[in-house]
Amino acid sequence: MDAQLENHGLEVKDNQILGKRRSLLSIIVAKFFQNKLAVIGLVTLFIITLACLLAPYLAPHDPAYQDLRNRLAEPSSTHWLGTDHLGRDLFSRMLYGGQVSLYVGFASMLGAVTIGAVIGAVAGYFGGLVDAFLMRMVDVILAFPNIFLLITLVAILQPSINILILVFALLSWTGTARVVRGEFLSLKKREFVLASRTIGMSNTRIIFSQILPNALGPVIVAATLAVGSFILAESALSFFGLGVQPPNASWGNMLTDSQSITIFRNAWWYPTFPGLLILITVLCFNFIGDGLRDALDPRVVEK
Amino acid sequence: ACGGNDAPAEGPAEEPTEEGTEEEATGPQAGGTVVLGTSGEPVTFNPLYSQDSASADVIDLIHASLLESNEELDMIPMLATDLPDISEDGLTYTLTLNEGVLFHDGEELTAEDVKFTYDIFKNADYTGPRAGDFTELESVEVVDTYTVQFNLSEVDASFTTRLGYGILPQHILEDVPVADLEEHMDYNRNNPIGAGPFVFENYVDGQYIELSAFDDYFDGRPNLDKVTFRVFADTNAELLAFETGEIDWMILPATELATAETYDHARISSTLALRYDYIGWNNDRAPFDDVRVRQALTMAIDRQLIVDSIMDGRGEVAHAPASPLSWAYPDSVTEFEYDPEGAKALLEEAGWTPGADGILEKDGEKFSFEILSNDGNVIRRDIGVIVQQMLGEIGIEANPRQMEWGAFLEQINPPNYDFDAVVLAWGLALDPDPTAIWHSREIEAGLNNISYRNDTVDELAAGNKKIVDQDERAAVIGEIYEILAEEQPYTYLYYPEQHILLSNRVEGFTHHPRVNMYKVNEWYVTD
Amino acid sequence: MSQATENKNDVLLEINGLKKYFPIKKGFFQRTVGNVKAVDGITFSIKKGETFGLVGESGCGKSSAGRTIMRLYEPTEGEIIFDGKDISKLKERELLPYRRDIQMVFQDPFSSLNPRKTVGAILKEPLSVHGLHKGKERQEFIEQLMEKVGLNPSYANRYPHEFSGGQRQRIGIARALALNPKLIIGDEPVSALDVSVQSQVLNLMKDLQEEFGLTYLFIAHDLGVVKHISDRIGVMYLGNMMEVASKKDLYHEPLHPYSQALMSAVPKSHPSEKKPDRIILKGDIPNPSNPPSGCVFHTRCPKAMDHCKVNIPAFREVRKDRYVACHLYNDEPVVR
Amino acid sequence: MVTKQPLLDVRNLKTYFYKKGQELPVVDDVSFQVNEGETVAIVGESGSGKSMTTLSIMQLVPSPGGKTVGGEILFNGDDLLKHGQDRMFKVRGNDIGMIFQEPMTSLNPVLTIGDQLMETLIYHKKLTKKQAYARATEMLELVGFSRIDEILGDYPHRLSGGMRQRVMIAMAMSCDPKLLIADEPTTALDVTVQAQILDLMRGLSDKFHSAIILITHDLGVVAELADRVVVMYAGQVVEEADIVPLFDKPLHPYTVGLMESVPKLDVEQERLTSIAGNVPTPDNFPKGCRFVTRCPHAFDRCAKEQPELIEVEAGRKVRCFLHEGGYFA
Amino acid sequence: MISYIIKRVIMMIPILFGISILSFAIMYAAPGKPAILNLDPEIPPEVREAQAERLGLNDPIPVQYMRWLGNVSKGDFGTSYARKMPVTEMILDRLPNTLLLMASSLFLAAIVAIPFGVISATRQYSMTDYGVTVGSFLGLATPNFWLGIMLIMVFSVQLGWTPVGGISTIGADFSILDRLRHLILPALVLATADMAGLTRYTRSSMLEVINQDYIRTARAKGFRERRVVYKHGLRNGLIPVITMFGLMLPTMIGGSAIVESVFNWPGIGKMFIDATFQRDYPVIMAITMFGAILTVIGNLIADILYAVLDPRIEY
Ligand SMILES: Nc1ncnc2c1ncn2[C@@H]1O[C@H](COP(=O)(O)OP(=O)(O)OP(=O)(O)O)[C@@H](O)[C@H]1O
Ligand SMILES: Nc1ncnc2c1ncn2[C@@H]1O[C@H](COP(=O)(O)OP(=O)(O)OP(=O)(O)O)[C@@H](O)[C@H]1O
Ligand SMILES: [Mg+2]
Ligand SMILES: [Mg+2]
Repeated sequence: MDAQLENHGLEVKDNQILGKRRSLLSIIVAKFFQNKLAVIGLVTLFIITLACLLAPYLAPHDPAYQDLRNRLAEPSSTHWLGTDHLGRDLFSRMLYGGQVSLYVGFASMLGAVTIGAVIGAVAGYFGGLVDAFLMRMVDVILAFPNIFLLITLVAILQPSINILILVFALLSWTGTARVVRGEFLSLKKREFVLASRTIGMSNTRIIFSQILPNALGPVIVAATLAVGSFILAESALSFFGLGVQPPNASWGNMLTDSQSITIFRNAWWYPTFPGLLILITVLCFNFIGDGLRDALDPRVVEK
Repeated sequence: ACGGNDAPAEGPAEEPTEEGTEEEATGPQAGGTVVLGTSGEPVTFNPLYSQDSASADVIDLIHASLLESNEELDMIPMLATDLPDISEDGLTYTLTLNEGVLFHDGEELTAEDVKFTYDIFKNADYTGPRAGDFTELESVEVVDTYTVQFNLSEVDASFTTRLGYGILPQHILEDVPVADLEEHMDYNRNNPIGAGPFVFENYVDGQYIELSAFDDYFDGRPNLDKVTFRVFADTNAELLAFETGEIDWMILPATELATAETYDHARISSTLALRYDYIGWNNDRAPFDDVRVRQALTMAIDRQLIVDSIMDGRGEVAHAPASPLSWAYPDSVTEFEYDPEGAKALLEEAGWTPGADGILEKDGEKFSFEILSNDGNVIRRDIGVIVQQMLGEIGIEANPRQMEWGAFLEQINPPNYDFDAVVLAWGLALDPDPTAIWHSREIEAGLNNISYRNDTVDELAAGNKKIVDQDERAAVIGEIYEILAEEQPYTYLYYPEQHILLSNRVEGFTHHPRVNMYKVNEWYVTD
Repeated sequence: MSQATENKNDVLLEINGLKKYFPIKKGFFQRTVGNVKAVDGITFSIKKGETFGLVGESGCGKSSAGRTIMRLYEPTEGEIIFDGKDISKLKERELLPYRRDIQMVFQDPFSSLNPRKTVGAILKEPLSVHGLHKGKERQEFIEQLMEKVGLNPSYANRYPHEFSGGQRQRIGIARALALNPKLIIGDEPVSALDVSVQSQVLNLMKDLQEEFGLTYLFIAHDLGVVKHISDRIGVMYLGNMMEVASKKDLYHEPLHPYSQALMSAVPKSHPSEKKPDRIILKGDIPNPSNPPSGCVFHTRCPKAMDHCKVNIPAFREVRKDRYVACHLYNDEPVVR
Repeated sequence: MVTKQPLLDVRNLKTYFYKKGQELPVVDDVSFQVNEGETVAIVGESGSGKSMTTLSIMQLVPSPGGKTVGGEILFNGDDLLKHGQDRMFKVRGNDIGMIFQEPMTSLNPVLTIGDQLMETLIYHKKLTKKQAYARATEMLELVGFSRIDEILGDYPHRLSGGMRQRVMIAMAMSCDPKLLIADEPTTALDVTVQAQILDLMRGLSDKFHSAIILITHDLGVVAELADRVVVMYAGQVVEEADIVPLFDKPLHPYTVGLMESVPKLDVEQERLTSIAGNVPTPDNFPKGCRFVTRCPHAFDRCAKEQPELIEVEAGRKVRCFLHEGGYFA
Repeated sequence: MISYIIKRVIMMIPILFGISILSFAIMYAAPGKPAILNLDPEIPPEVREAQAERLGLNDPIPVQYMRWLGNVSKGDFGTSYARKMPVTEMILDRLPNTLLLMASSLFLAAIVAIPFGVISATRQYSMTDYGVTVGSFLGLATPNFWLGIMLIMVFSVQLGWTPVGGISTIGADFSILDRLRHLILPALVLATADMAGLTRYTRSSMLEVINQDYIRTARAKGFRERRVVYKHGLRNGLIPVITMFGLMLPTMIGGSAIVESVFNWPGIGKMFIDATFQRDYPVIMAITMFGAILTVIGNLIADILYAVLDPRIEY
């Protein structure tokens, strides 16, 4: 043992605290897996997503094929979940519709979160006039009755999946921006940020490599919740005929197509299965988000 | 523009006739209220300006007109004592009014009121939609208190059908400048006075319109005390309201027939509606400029199956741009039966042969196009995908696309005409004049948005309105229909049925194919 | 006005009339309605190789002073002469070379390390910003650095949360050392540590100072700690420097009434020790956005005189190497 | 020295935390006594279990997670652990008052000072509002406030740290508790304010004759206030002594190290003597003596066996093999 | 405080200004003309042209905007193209209905969510907590329109407890009971998602509060758990929850469109949708502005409440 070290009070066995090697990630993962609901959500979601991605292999029928003589057929061995009002196989449509719904959910979330994170980061880090301007912008968008704008925009720009995503993203970044801004406001005062400045690090690098990773926790949580809400939003737009357009199926437009008393009474399977899937998926995302919220809580990590 | 949703609306016309009512043994009883479901907010109760069916329904109860159409679609007298007396040259129409007809405020309706009303149409400041109906009308003359005379500049065989607009009270509206009349809410919305069977009581925006029986109705007090329209935004809610007995009458979408049939307390009345649904091909664009292609497309579409699957079988396959209800409907026209093989052969003849991927090709061009429809209309959307599949089976790639209504109209109408095919419907007027849709001069700015051109049709159409004799005119129009049936500028899909769901407590109902509020004064309730 | 009485070359850092005001902004147009006078014109200098301690109560502007000198805050007024060059007005880009020469160790071992970076990455950052020790050499350098501060180099790929407070503070010190600085500003570097660990870190800092010939500006509120580590000490109160003296002088005979109160407030170190005349100050530190007139300490000063309320005492050298801002010493001749 | 029954007698107190099936002995077999009017200081580094010991006495151990699993807490001879929470509702705030370390966050930000002061009085002493107000005024006066009416109507955020801590003290003392537990009452305060608070506490304990448990890691504070000292390390008491003997001659190597680590004002030291290493965390306590990893005198036995807390002389206990059998180093 | 409110109100002006410009631009960028110019095919082009001229639709958009702004500053939102009525009158007819619905939903959401949130937080990880958690997630995940129809089928059709839709029984005199029977289902549906969100939010806010030092102080003072939680905890826990209300308003206005359709509630949500489809510019603009004002006022009220509840906030 080096004398110098000893003087400084360091001993080899000094590090009981380091006895077990646990990385940040492994702690987060471990914490996440303690939350039963979150794990159930994750597993379920994984199965659903996988099934949707494998739709071309799993779907027993062409999702667009109409067997017009076999409309609203009840679940059977040929049509596991029955058929819709045009005789299309519901199970196959659910798989393909899931691709669309999940895509809309994920892509809109990515868009919204990216825009929100960058704007929130810039506003929070630089503060002052930049912040004031960006936050007024947020106010404007927030004060805009969202669904109205959504309808107008979708109507203008033609309903298509990508336009829908674009519109969702452009209207929904404000929440993330606020969260990220808030995080930045507090994180930028943390001493490690000052430390980065004392070594001459550039603002861009500080924002994106120092602070942003620390602000990601709430962003990830918001993101998981957003995916679910976008899936719901798509179905709400379908209610006004502005959602994903046929012949593409989405869970949302399947659910709205089945909104008829006659179908409710005579073909329960039609509204039930897409509705259930939306419910389950959104539920899963919320469970996961909730689990992540606990797992990513910095206070917990730092203890 | 064109009425994708509904017909070019006509004025209401009502007059008591004795036919078509199913009388109970007990006979009509006085009193009671009927609640009607309606799906739109009425805009105006002024018959000169209404364009929507919600307004028309109420107007038909408040206002009375010179003539009206009966359920056979023939014009019959209402305020007039008889059908018009037409002069030899066909330019003068003379009508005699019933005496003692009162407006709701007690003033008598005279020839002056008739002149006042029809003069508005001719006024340069008139902003309503009906000026076009009266281009041939030169003047209106009051012969005496009860006799009025219409002078035309040209023969117009359809003029009788123009005499169905509600008569406005001159004593109330004479001081209102015609330019302001459209937005004259004091009358149009808040206090419409007519001579019809029911008196306007109250309109609560977004909720209901209340009418009560007019005791001094010239044809006798209506049986009902009250008629209430309840506004619904959602068909499901409307149907459930019917189910719980909150409303007594509603227009039933074909998709809900099965549910309605289970109701013990109600009956369904069905009749063909005066309209047809079609797919319009852009005749200016290849490959739809080839008549063989259009015929083949029609042959490839199993229209009966469409009727069966989306109309629950309640409708008839259409073969011509007219309604079987019309007197001008020909006995027979060329009919294209469902024949995919024949279609393929025809296409091959036109030069379309299957390519490597099975899709038809000609000169390296794939047979691939877009079928446009407006969103929010589930039936047309479904037609789009059904047709996609049917055409797919003979190697044609049709891609359905939905557009928001306003944007849709802009795209398919002048000056854009930017579409391959559209799914739409025409609601028909009482007069079968096909000019507005099929004459090539209507391409520029009119309703011929598919750019159909046929010299014979132009010629025949131009003359048809001059032919006063109905049979003679029917023959000419029939000839036009035959050409249109043969050339298939549209693929005529079907004539839909209209279903009305009616509570068993309501009796005396007559189902008119065009007018929802027909002879309501004869309705009565049995409880 | 320079206080350097000895050869100018010995002076590494010279602070002249440094002020840092934080504007108080209100309303939507972010109008400035006043200023927090966090540092209100302080003057002192630090010689090469010496440790200058800065003490004072919470909120008196110690950190603000340190951070302004570090140029983390834009100085409102005054000079920061480092190694003969005024860096107070340099632009961020021009500052880059000085970012190597002046480094900082922070108070909070929890928040001064980025929780999402491994120790290795944290230590690598200054090197990569300044492009030092490329490639393999960089790895070795980091290992040496860790050893220097008494950390096992094999912990380089661990995260801050896996270390104890004392170890984290060592990482902070290692990061400051990485750029081989001339001056290290320690902003209460041991305040958050347990006594037993605090002594380890203090020893380490002393050793490193010897080894690398470092100069320290050591900010603290624990008088025992400051006394232990400093050569000279400045006492701040409400943004102002009240007294600057050598450690011995200050602890032996504090001149300024505030210094006297501060010294007497230190708890006894043995129960049987007698501390006869403890001066208990009345009231609280006034608000720095609205400091008292005259001598800022007059509201709490047990020896306040009438003219203290009006006249601002000059900060003067009243004895050799002893600077005080107090009217009590107006009679003393100014040492030249 | 003490013949009559102690006010508080903590015997073999064990408070464990349970995390992921792991048992964390954060307070492990802690015993000490507090006599009437006496000030007992508990010292030790962060995490040594000082707060948990006192929270256990108050039965306020964070739950779920923590639990007092053994021992006795005799208050006036009555074992508090034997009674349910109902009993504690009468004891807390009434018989035992408590002050916490963080004056900034320990007062409810949305209630006025008056509300918070009077609430306890109305609740425990069943005073009327008026009486409570009078008593609150009296208490604030006692802790050195002027402009009392103003203060009573004010919210905590308008008060400085020292003022808040004084309010806390007034609150804890308002029901005349027989025992005051002060958990690091001055740690968050400036030296000059700390001096003020220490002064105040000394005055109050003399005046009301209430016993005080003073928790701190600052030996200076201990020297100022305490009559007796309990030194804790890693959840255990390692030494207990009257104040003067302890400062004169600490016995346990940890106490020795602790005292030497503190920079002295009166002696010039080139280097500080420090204890090597860090305080072990409860999930990693060494098997034998918990100080073994850091002890300069550790020998084989220390790593294998846990030493007992033994009374080496009257009123003086130590947990170290070096002092076994009265052996005096 | 008063001056703060005044400042905030003044601050609303540029926001509303921005919104008006934005919506004007979007509206005019939309393809399709006002329905009035499209609807009837038989109107000759000249008449349509005259109509457009009369409505000023042929002017450059900035001119139209300035004209609109000028009129609005005089309190005149114009006349609906489609309904031919003064827009102000149209909106004032229906706004109270929407406000009633929204207020009831907010109230419902609050009285359900706050107690559940608190219970869930005080019994963290208990069965109750899990139950509330799952329940609130279900609320978050259920599409409005579906829930609406389901509730009608059960409560109106099967059980006959409530009317199918509408705001009052036609022809009946106004009675509170009648209004409540009409209100309950739509308010419930509109509240569901917010109720759920609010429960979650209250829970986490309360969890945060319960770990605060002053709660420990309250316990150390010997107070019973109820008093600790409700007197010392709740008020602090509600402070962040209050801001949620402000943020919930805009989504509520949006969500009301669907609920109003399903329940036939005569509010402005449905009216807006119709106006959008008909390109009824004056109505679109007016409702957008009303919505925006409502939102901004909602936020303002939330901020003021915030300050009322939290003495640390001083303006
Ligand atoms: N970024 C800032 N903006 C506004 N005011 C500030 C800022 N930083 C510090 N202040 C104010 O400046 C004054 C001095 O603060 P500073 O942190 O320098 O004091 P300090 O002596 O370091 O105190 P402590 O011992 O508590 O660290 C305080 O009143 C503080 O509120
Ligand atoms: N809620 C908790 N869950 C798990 N462990 C805890 C909890 N609270 C405290 N501990 C652990 O209990 C041990 C003793 O904590 P305690 O708060 O009594 O220490 P202390 O001596 O008061 O320290 P300090 O001086 O930092 O206040 C510590 O190791 C701590 O990590
Ligand atoms: Mg500081
Ligand atoms: Mg503690």
